[in-house]
Amino acid sequence: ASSIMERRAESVYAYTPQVEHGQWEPRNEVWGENFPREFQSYYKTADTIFRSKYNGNAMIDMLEVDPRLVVLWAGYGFSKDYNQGRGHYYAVEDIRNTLRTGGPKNENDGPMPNTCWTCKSPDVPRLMNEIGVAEFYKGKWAGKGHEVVNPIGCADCHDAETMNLRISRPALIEAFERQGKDINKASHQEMRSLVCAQCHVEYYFNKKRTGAEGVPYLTFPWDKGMDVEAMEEYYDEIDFKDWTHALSKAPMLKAQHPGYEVYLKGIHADRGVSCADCHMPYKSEGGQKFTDHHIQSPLNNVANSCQVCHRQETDNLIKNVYTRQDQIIENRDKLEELLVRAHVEAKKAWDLGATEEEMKPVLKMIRHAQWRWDYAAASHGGSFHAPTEIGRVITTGVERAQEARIALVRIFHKYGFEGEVPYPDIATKAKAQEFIGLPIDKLKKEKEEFKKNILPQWDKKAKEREATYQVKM
Amino acid sequence: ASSIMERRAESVYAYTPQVEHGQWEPRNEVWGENFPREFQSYYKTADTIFRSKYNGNAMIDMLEVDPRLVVLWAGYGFSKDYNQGRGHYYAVEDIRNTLRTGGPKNENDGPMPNTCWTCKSPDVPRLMNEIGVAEFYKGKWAGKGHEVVNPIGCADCHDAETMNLRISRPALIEAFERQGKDINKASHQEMRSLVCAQCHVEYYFNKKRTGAEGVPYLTFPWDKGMDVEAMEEYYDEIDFKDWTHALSKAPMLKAQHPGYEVYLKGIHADRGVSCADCHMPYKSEGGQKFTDHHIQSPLNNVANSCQVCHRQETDNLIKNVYTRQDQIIENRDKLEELLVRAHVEAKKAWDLGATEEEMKPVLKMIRHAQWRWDYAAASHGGSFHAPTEIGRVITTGVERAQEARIALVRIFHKYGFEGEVPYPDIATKAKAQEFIGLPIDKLKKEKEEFKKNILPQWDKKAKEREATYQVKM
Amino acid sequence: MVRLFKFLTPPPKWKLPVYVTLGIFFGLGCYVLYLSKAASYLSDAPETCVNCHVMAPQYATWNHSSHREVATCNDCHVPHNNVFNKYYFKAKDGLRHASMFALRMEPEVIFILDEGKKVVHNNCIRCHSQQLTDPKLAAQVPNHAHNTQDRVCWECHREVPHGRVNSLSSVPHARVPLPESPVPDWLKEYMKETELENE
Ligand code: HEC
Ligand code: HEC
Ligand code: HEC
Ligand code: HEC
Ligand code: HEC
Ligand code: HEC
Ligand code: HEC
Ligand code: HEC
Ligand code: HEC
Ligand code: HEC
Ligand code: HEC
Ligand code: HEC
Ligand code: HEC
Ligand code: HEC
Ligand SMILES: [Ca+2]
Ligand SMILES: [Ca+2]
Repeated sequence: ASSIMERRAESVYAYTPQVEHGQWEPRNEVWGENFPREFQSYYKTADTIFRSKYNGNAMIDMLEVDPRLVVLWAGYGFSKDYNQGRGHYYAVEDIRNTLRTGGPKNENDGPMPNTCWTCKSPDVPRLMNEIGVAEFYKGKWAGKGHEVVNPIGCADCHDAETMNLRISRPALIEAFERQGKDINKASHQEMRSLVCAQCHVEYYFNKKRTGAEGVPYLTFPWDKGMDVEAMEEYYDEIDFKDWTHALSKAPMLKAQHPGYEVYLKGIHADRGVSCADCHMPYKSEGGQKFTDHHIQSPLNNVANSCQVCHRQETDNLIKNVYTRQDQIIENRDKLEELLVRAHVEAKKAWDLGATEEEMKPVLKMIRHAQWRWDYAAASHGGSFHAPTEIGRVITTGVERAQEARIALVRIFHKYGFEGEVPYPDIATKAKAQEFIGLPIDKLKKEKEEFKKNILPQWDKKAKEREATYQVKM
Repeated sequence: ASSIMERRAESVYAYTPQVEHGQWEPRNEVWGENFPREFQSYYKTADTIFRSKYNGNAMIDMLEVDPRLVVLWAGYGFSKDYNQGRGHYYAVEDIRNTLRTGGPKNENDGPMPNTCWTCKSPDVPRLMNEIGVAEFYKGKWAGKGHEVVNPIGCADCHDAETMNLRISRPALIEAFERQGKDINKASHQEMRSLVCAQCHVEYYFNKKRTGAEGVPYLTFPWDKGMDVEAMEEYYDEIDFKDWTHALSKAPMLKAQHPGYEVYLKGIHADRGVSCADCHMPYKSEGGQKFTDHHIQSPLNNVANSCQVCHRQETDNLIKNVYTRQDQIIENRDKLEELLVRAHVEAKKAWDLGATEEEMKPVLKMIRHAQWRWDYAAASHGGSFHAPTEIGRVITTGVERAQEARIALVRIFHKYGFEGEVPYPDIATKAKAQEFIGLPIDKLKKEKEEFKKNILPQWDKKAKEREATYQVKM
Repeated sequence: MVRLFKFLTPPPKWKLPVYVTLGIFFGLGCYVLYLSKAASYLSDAPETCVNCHVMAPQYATWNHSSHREVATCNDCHVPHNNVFNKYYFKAKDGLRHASMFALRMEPEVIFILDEGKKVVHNNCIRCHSQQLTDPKLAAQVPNHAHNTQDRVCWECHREVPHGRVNSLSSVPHARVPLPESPVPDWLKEYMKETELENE
């Protein structure tokens, strides 16, 4: 009887705030005092046990799983280290650990700009508010390491006073403005995806922004539209490249997690289903409904996530996802192989003495083919979010990669080369990195030193700073 | 009040069957006496007004819409004449009129075998019952023209005694048996698709069947499975080809409407939605639900077809279909262009003096690429029935077509050919047919003569035969 | 019979404690029945089902459906082939719901059980047989009824009557006649205070 009493009482239990904190409070634990259920579920993103067929919470070394990536990214940071993303809890830890950020020895050292911090922490809106946006983007990544220490959290998505969803960073707002759209007009349901679209989107660093010349200003390339062709055209028009490929010398584009863009092309977006509907489903605990902040693969939570809308068995729904992923990945793998071939064949052409002029159209085709591949590959979940669109994009990539290779055979012909360029032995990550000439041991050593010498300083400084905050933990 | 009384009177009206007819009654009008609602709606398949973006009830000359097809099918009947299918009502009329069946002058003349009649009429089960299956398949198409005159109808799908759905022809049953499945175990819901799978499937004529050697025995190539790879393997293993391509000399496969196979790969089949659910939805008349026998594009009847299951606006649902079709067709068109190139380039290689041995692997790639294209193209509705699968198949086709073209450039190289083979001027059907050297005027003339001389004889004979039937009209 | 009665009668020195205990259980039982508004389960009013907030989404969706005016929960969810079956099924179902609820075993997304499906399906047919069975067709087509009724109706009519979004949280702000709190105000105050003290 008492349990029935309790349960009925639960449904009317009222809320009283425990702590009052400011708008820019970066520490999730502080917000968590007021919202224990949300906080505790958020904290579960620390869990790394679940693995699905291609994704999940675990740390997955993608270069090991698929060493072709090393060759595709030769000459670029991603060939050093790339993991399948994991829980928000690890955002700061992972950017510190990745070989991509190198082993800076001081605040002006290292391969990466400060802009890299933008999507990793609620310290970012705080800092932007304190020092200004362009100032934030300025300088090396090591420069603000001691400022950015709390992993992605409450202040990234919420207004502290109302707990409404909010956009906490400029890039998305600016991109909307350039498209002539007003993000303040977004509906509540749209906001349930737009908070994610602050980070899960393709971006580039614009160094030519008026008023902030030379600063790697975080920019979303959506001015002509958000599909793969429109962004490609955008980049082509401003003659942008992320890097020059070490083998083929092609002016390359890197697609970074165009999650939101791809999602928009899918049936779920068409039907108004938001990111949060699947990745942050509602949950009831003792009569209290709240949003499950354990953001993760929905396949680890089919009951609350999919079955709200679909009455199929769990196994059936998971099979649906895997079928779509398999249908895409088979051809994505093939496209990777073709791109590896295209790069090594282009290198051969250069070696044979091909001219800039001869190579230019070929390199453009390689650029476009790999852009399309990366658009499909970098968008984790994309094979499910919009399978028909990703399938379409992969096909156009295959077509272009092969077109480049046809042109290359013609060039070989011209320079009297008869044979086929052998496919490199890149059976493992180590072999592939050796093939592209990456001094991996050196990079690892630098990283170790950085972790030993610099990281503790950052943490110490941060602790001191946070100790001065009004709200104590 | 009086209208309510009338309505109720309708539904309790006592039943007296109008006619009693036999199991093999081929005339739809006779069955229709007993089931006026079903018959009248069936008769609406005579309507040819509705056109959707790519399909619909209208007669669409596909060679005019897309003259590339002429080149892809050079040397094969389809390059003469090919229309997008229309209502069942026209099945007999259209096979009589198509240039593919030629202008036979007598019962042993003409390019097509009698097997072609199999999916066109309820006279077929009647005749098979009378003379036996192999005997039916034997001989030229003109041989049984006077026997097969009623368009697809009741006896093709129904048992006359119980009106249960039934499989009226052997090929599907045999294919199930070879796969070790018993079609009699199919559920009622499966039967609502299997009646269609008698005809809307890929097939070939097996001339090596034991006991019926030399007879073009209608066979479904499903022994290794029903997806595009499994069927390809099946054909490769028995070294089957539909024809030798007139330009490239490749041993080609023609995919014919693999509607059921493709449907099986889609989400609707996964959820147990049958062909009849969309193409023969229930309809209410006089307070009664009955099955709408106006089989057609569901886009002409979104309300009963899609909207019982989906609450979206009609326009939205139609847009969903078009989006998927567009996503596929863009790349399918590209693949066609690549295949045209491959065929003309292969011809060039032969002209340069390439050897059988050099060409063999290339031709195999062309065979496979075009098979995959055709699997996607011939399956009308496939871009909606299973968009993710069709997308996958198209990609594998593009990859292979381009691989063939790479190999061809190597061969050009060997024989000292430098340039590019120009893309033929095939802007219209007429130009394309001229390009492949088709004597179209002659074909048309033969057809006219056939229509003037032979057809009236067939109809006369058929009338005389039907006049001897017990049930009179 | 007498032996059975005797067997059930406790030995003399246990008599008192046993009767007291039984009394307590009986009393508690009544209290439970009272609290959970058990009496209301004998009625057909949909309001009874929302005695538990877990039934709120179904109430809310039904309340906005075309069936609100024509069918109560029990019209669909309880067999109507005979009176005995009706109350037997109700009791069985009700007990399961109550115990799952009390034990906090209710899942976020509730699925109708196979048994329940059959019941509902038959009720759809019960009301709609006019539209489903054409007597003329039925006379000629032996499997007519089977052919039109072998799939659950809501495989096509997916929105009838609860819509397609199924979750305890799917209608957070719907106006549902939930029971009032059985906890007196002073007790609520007390609970809050003790909770603060426990900080
Ligand atoms: C616009 C937002 C944004 C910017 C700017 C950004 N990232 Fe990320 N980053 C993300 C998102 C989103 C993910 C998760 C991607 C996924 O797995 O789907 C991620 C994942 C990561 C990871 C973990 C996975 C891995 O690759 O090993 C690292 C490390 C990382 N980013 C480093 C960086 C660096 C270095 C930069 C600067 C060059 C950077 N990020 C800039 C949004 C961003
Ligand atoms: C402030 C930037 C930011 C925002 C806002 C953001 N993400 Fe992320 N997300 C990331 C980064 C960075 C990672 C990768 C972290 C890592 O691997 O270290 C990530 C990882 C993920 C993962 C992978 C988790 C796993 O277990 O593999 C999912 C799923 C995800 N995000 C979904 C979302 C959704 C849904 C939203 C919005 C409700 C959202 N994210 C908002 C930056 C962000
Ligand atoms: C990646 C984005 C993201 C982060 C990080 C995030 N939230 Fe949320 N939060 C959401 C979304 C989306 C909702 C649903 C809002 C809605 O639909 O109105 C939500 C809802 C809430 C609500 C409203 C009640 C509920 O449960 O629906 C509270 C309270 C809340 N979050 C607290 C927090 C706290 C505390 C943290 C930090 C531990 C946090 N959130 C971090 C996205 C986020
Ligand atoms: C908020 C509602 C909602 C949620 C949550 C949801 N879906 Fe859907 N899903 C839909 C709608 C609406 C459609 C479009 C078809 C329709 O109208 O039924 C759809 C379509 C689909 C399709 C067919 C599209 C295709 O790619 O073939 C699949 C498969 C699917 N969902 C699986 C899932 C899975 C797996 C999850 C959980 C990860 C999920 N859905 C979560 C509402 C939802
Ligand atoms: C209809 C449900 C649904 C919607 C809506 C949805 N996702 Fe997903 N998402 C999934 C599924 C299913 C997967 C695949 C998970 C797997 O493979 O384990 C996934 C995968 C992901 C991943 C990789 C997860 C991992 O385990 O590393 C990220 C990141 C992600 N989604 C972000 C987003 C973002 C951002 C949005 C909105 C722009 C979004 N999703 C919208 C269902 C959904
Ligand atoms: C296994 C069944 C089957 C066999 C055997 C068959 N067809 Fe068909 N036929 C169909 C189906 C199904 C369609 C409708 C295709 C569509 O539009 O989706 C069709 C359509 C047609 C059409 C109308 C569209 C057009 O192409 O102009 C003609 C004419 C035709 N067939 C002729 C033939 C000839 C000639 C043969 C023998 C070589 C033949 N059919 C053998 C099933 C069959
Ligand atoms: C006996 C063989 C046969 C059977 C059985 C059959 N079809 Fe057809 N179907 C055809 C042929 C042949 C055509 C093309 C007729 C023409 O164009 O002359 C066709 C055309 C169609 C069309 C195109 C109509 C239009 O207006 O464009 C649709 C849709 C269709 N069939 C669906 C079905 C469905 C659904 C079933 C089962 C319920 C079915 N068919 C059963 C042979 C058959
Ligand atoms: C292409 C296949 C096909 C053809 C041709 C066909 N039917 Fe049907 N018929 C069906 C299907 C499928 C059903 C639905 C059966 C079910 O679900 O039990 C059906 C149902 C029926 C029913 C049952 C009542 C109803 O409406 O659901 C009758 C009576 C009927 N058809 C009569 C006819 C008559 C008369 C003709 C010829 C004019 C005919 N059918 C031609 C496929 C066909
Ligand atoms: C008998 C029920 C039924 C009918 C009829 C039906 N559908 Fe569906 N549809 C479904 C189901 C079930 C799904 C899978 C998603 C889900 O579980 O909601 C689905 C999925 C879809 C999807 C998402 C799959 C994709 O390719 O992205 C679209 C779009 C769709 N349907 C459109 C239509 C259209 C258009 C029609 C009419 C021609 C139609 N449906 C007829 C039940 C049906
Ligand atoms: C979920 C609904 C659905 C199911 C199930 C379905 N179809 Fe379709 N079908 C469609 C739609 C939508 C189109 C596209 C019509 C258009 O483009 O006008 C289509 C197109 C077709 C066409 C071409 C129609 C034309 O206008 O020429 C044929 C033939 C066809 N389907 C046959 C089948 C067969 C056979 C099956 C079962 C094996 C089947 N369909 C199952 C919805 C469906
Ligand atoms: C004591 C609280 C309570 C009351 C009152 C209640 N339910 Fe339930 N009901 C539940 C719980 C808890 C579940 C989930 C049990 C499960 O998942 O099997 C449930 C599940 C169900 C189900 C799905 C499972 C099944 O049995 O098929 C149906 C249908 C249902 N209830 C109908 C009703 C109807 C009708 C009424 C009013 C006569 C009602 N409920 C009253 C608590 C209740
Ligand atoms: C018109 C018939 C009808 C009425 C009236 C009706 N239901 Fe239902 N109910 C259904 C059907 C059908 C389902 C199965 C839905 C499914 O599986 O998608 C169902 C399912 C349920 C479930 C299980 C949850 C689920 O989605 O499977 C519960 C709980 C429930 N009903 C409670 C109620 C309550 C409470 C009422 C009255 C307020 C009610 N129902 C009125 C037809 C009805
Ligand atoms: C107590 C009798 C009763 C039961 C049980 C019942 N219905 Fe109804 N239903 C009706 C009446 C009366 C109407 C007409 C309502 C109106 O006109 O607004 C109706 C209307 C409908 C309609 C048309 C309106 C709409 O909402 O689309 C459908 C479809 C329907 N019912 C399906 C079902 C299904 C499916 C079930 C079982 C899950 C069911 N009914 C159970 C009495 C009932
Ligand atoms: C295969 C899909 C399918 C199934 C299963 C199905 N129906 Fe229907 N039903 C339909 C379609 C389609 C209509 C629309 C007919 C029209 O409007 O002309 C309909 C109409 C109705 C109507 C009339 C609605 C109105 O607005 O007039 C009722 C009532 C109904 N169905 C009840 C049921 C019941 C009860 C069952 C279960 C025995 C059932 N249906 C099973 C497809 C189905
Ligand atoms: Ca992951
Ligand atoms: Ca058509």
